[in-house]
Amino acid sequence: MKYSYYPGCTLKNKAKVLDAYARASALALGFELEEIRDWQCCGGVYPLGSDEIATKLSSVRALADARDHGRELVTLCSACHHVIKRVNDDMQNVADIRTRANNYMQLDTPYTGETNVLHFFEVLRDRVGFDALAKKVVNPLKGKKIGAYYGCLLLRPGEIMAFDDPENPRVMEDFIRALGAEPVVYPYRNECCGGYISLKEKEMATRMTDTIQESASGFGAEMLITACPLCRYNLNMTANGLPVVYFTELLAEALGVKEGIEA
Amino acid sequence: MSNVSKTERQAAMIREISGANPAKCMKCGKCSATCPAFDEMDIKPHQFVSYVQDGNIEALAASKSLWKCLSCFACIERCPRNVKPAKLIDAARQIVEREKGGDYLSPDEIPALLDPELPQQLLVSAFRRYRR
Amino acid sequence: MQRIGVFVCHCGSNIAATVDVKKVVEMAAREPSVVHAEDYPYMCSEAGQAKIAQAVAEKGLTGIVVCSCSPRMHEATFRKAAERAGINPFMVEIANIREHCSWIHKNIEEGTEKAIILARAAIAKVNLNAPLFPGESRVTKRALVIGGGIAGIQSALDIADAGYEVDIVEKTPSIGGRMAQLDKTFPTLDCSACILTPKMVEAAAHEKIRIYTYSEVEKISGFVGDFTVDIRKKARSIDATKCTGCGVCQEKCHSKKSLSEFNRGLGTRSAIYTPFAQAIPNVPVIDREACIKFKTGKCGVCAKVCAAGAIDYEQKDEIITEKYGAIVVATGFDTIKLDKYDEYAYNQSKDVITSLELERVMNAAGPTKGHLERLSDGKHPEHIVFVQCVGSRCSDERGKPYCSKICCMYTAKHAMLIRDKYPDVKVTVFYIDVRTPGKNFDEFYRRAVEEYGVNYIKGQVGKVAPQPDGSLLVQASDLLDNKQIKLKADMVVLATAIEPDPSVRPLATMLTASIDTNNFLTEAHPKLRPVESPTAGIFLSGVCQGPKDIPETVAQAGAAAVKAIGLLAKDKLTTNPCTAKADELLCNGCSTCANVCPYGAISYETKLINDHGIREDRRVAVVNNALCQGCGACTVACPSGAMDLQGFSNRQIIAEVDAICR
Amino acid sequence: MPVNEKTGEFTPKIVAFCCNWCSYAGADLAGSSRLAYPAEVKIIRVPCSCRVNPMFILRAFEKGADGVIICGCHPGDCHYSTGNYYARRRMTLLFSMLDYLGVESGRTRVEWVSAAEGVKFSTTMNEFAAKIHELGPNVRLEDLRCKNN
Repeated sequence: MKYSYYPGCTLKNKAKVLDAYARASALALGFELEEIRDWQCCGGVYPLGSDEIATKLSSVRALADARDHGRELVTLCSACHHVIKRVNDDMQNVADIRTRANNYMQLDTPYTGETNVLHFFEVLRDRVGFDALAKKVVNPLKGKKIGAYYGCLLLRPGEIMAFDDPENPRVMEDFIRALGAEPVVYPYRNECCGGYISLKEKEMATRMTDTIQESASGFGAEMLITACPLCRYNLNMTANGLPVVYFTELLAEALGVKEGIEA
Repeated sequence: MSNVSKTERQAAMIREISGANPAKCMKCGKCSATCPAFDEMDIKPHQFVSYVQDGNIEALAASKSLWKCLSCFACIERCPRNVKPAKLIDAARQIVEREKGGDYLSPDEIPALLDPELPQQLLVSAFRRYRR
Repeated sequence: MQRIGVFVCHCGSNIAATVDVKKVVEMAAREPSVVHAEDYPYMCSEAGQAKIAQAVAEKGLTGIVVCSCSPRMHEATFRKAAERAGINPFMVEIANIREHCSWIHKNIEEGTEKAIILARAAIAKVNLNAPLFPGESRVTKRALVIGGGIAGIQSALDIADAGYEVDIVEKTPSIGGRMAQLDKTFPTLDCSACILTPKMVEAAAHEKIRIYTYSEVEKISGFVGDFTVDIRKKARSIDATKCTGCGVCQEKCHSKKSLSEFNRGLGTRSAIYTPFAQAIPNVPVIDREACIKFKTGKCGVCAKVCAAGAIDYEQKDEIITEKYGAIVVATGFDTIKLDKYDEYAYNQSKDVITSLELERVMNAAGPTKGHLERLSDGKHPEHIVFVQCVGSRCSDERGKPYCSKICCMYTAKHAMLIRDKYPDVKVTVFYIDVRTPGKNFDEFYRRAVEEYGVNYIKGQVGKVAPQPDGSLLVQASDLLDNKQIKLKADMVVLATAIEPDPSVRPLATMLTASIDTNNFLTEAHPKLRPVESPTAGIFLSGVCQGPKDIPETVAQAGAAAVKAIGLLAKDKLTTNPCTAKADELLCNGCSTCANVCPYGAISYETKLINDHGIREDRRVAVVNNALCQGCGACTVACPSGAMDLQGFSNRQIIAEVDAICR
Repeated sequence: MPVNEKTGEFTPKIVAFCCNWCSYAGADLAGSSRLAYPAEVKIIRVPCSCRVNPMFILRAFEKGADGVIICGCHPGDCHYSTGNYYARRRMTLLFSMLDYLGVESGRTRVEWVSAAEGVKFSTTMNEFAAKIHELGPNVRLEDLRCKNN
């Protein structure tokens, strides 16, 4: 099984491991991530203004490329996923954006939202299946108490992202369970880490990650996992906080394909 | 068009850019109960609506809240009336940024803000949010 | 050739403000067959009706057009007026120039032009009207009440007291409904069971009332005065004639882990159970999904311990078919599911409960025997937070757009009861508005604040975060203080929106009763006929029509009963004469019409037909006027154009189309 | 083409067939709630949407109507149990035939409006009228012999 794959800027730089572990794990699970050609940065944040078109075009280009290959489009970084999924929704449902974007793009076949956008977690849950994943685990992460950090971008707005219950999600907990570890549910797992505010207002962002970290360790978590390099960066700002790792690192470890990948 | 005041034009623009309808608000305050940046804001999320309705755009545009909203969408998710306070404040931010000199982040500031762990994504996002 | 009179109503200024009535009169007078046209401020008044009689007498009118409000308002009025004046009532047509014209258009030219066209259409139709004569149908003097809560019980008692037979059908094993689950009632703090159980007993003992519990309505056919209803009496697995209600079977039952529906899933019950101690009838049922005997074939302990030998594992569902003249719907409500509101952590913490669950917690017969305690660990709470409007007043997909009406009052009740019994417990209520219209209601709420020290905060809760120590952190807004606050609480009680019981949806389909987008049954008129369905013979009692508290429910139940009694008191009903009729000369007996008729009103006869001199036996369709309801499905299906609908004939409708497109 | 004499604008003729039990009552509710829709819409009351003979619609177009809409009870809520299902099937066939004849599909519509949906009635009529304005006058089926002038 082959999926089109959109890595995004950070996965080519600071978060290379997030990408490398994912690819290795995918092969171990019997599917392949094929990077789309000439992808461009998604912009990091979804342009909220209903009159912004140009800032959505890089997503449309990626979506159209996947469509042309007849594949589903897989993402890893929460921010890329959020932007691309929402632009896709616009292309499906907002006639004005669809028309104007296609006018800019001049594609051979206009893009109208045909591509299905999947986050890597959704591939694991809905395509591979957590039961099947559990069977492929060679190094069960027994005894590890892991808190899942979802953040905002994967979950909200719930209607469009349709990723999980935005107030009480479970996909990452199920994932942790499939790897043989013990998920720790804590209430701030879907609260904001501060996002881009951490560039100029470190203190404010730190106050927010402190709350998250404290909540997770209060419930007995020993580490946190995340899908987003920015969440990880922010969560690491908390002094003496729990270690934060990418979920793909745990996945690769459990599947026994971690060796040889540069951390 | 000359008899339409600037504030009226801006209020209309906010409605258009945001796609939100402030008239739907029932003033329940759930947005302000939800907002993780509430304490940092001078104009609170539940007040955005009345500022737009009263055409008090200048005050909204001058507020700190513009730069404190995290776009975490929690208020949008939980709003029982589909008012979307985050979109209102974001539209106000865009009105400011689309005017000359409205940028909140200058490339000159960047070197001092960098650290070795900082993900590229953060710079990209901040540029998108803070500048035209 | 008809002689038509046109009467244009001003309806005060309701019509006259946006329609130039004089102009309408002037233009109508020019239409063919119109021999009289006039306007009058209130056509529906005595004087207005007298104008019709006068014109009939003076001008010899044969048809009448009234340009006025909707025919749904005053068609009957004007038909009666025509009848009194000596014209067949079906020679009257209404041009709706109020609801469909003056009220929705602002421009007087536009309104006038449209009113003239609507008048022309009505005139064109009357030109083709023919006198029609209603038939008669009989009335079965028995009423059916669907739902055995306080609404159904009250309606049944009132109908029975008037001397008519009533059957109550209740889907659960006992009558009593939601009210039986409540602990106390506002604004008097009466014990709910203490005032309900006497009514339950009275209904059960009434010689005119039969109660079918653990039963559901399965099929309804017929029409007003003559409904035929199939009731499925589900197998109780108990012979009710033998059972003494001693309760030993429930004590000895080996399967005790089923969640108690009566306790809202907060406690357990045995597989053989009566839902609560005062249940009526006091006869248990076996939950076959939970029963070990039914699941494995082993066990059978209830049969062994039953001294009366009442246990019957072989019992089957039974279908009872009965005829009724009137049906009262009293299907009640449930609280909405809170799955989409987990910012309140309802699915994450046992200490976040709905108000109805709190009723069970506070009740002496409930899961905690009436002790107020955290359900997670049994700890005595120090602080309880109430959240109002959970799922009510929402315009998103998660909740309901309406106000559930009862929450403000029961929350004040809960707060007061808790502060009264446990003065050490702090109570905080988050509200958007406190809505207390009703006798002694606001006084009641003020007592909660002033005498019981309940802390009301204007604001909403954004998130409830369970804490490692078992407490709950409530993050909320205090709008009057313009602050975001975080409170530590032990329990959070959600004033959950109510919605019509889901059983009402398929029931409405069976009754062909209309239902609104929120699944509340629609009333025939929102103000003037609030307890009747637009479908004749169907009456609405309680929350199935809209959110209500107990006194309102009882009042409406009584009103619905009176309407039903009014119907049952008649020996005959006049039937709608606008029925289908086949032209024997055109009919070729193909059976297409009979296949689409939902009432089985069409049959075929072989008749001697004289077709322009050719006399031959032909198979032709014959409509039974008592069964035909006048929908017109057959008229369109008929390939030869033989079938037509009286009062809405092809020629009449085409005349209207022509008049509008002229 | 029907034209407003004063403004010279196209004022379409729109015929709405409304069933007595749901949609006609919905139109009444729109009226009593003062929910405006264009005066171009004229309502004909029928007992049920299944009373609407395709012939009536053809006749309307022939006589110069620019749009025809049929409103009935929501599926499952028909006062006569199944009438709206008949209407739906008949209209599907008729509309595809009209489409074949070159009558744009936007000129015909079936909509379910309950007695409680005054708002829906009004928005439906506004939308439908806007669509007819967009399509312009109907000339395809108009019987010129029927013209008065």
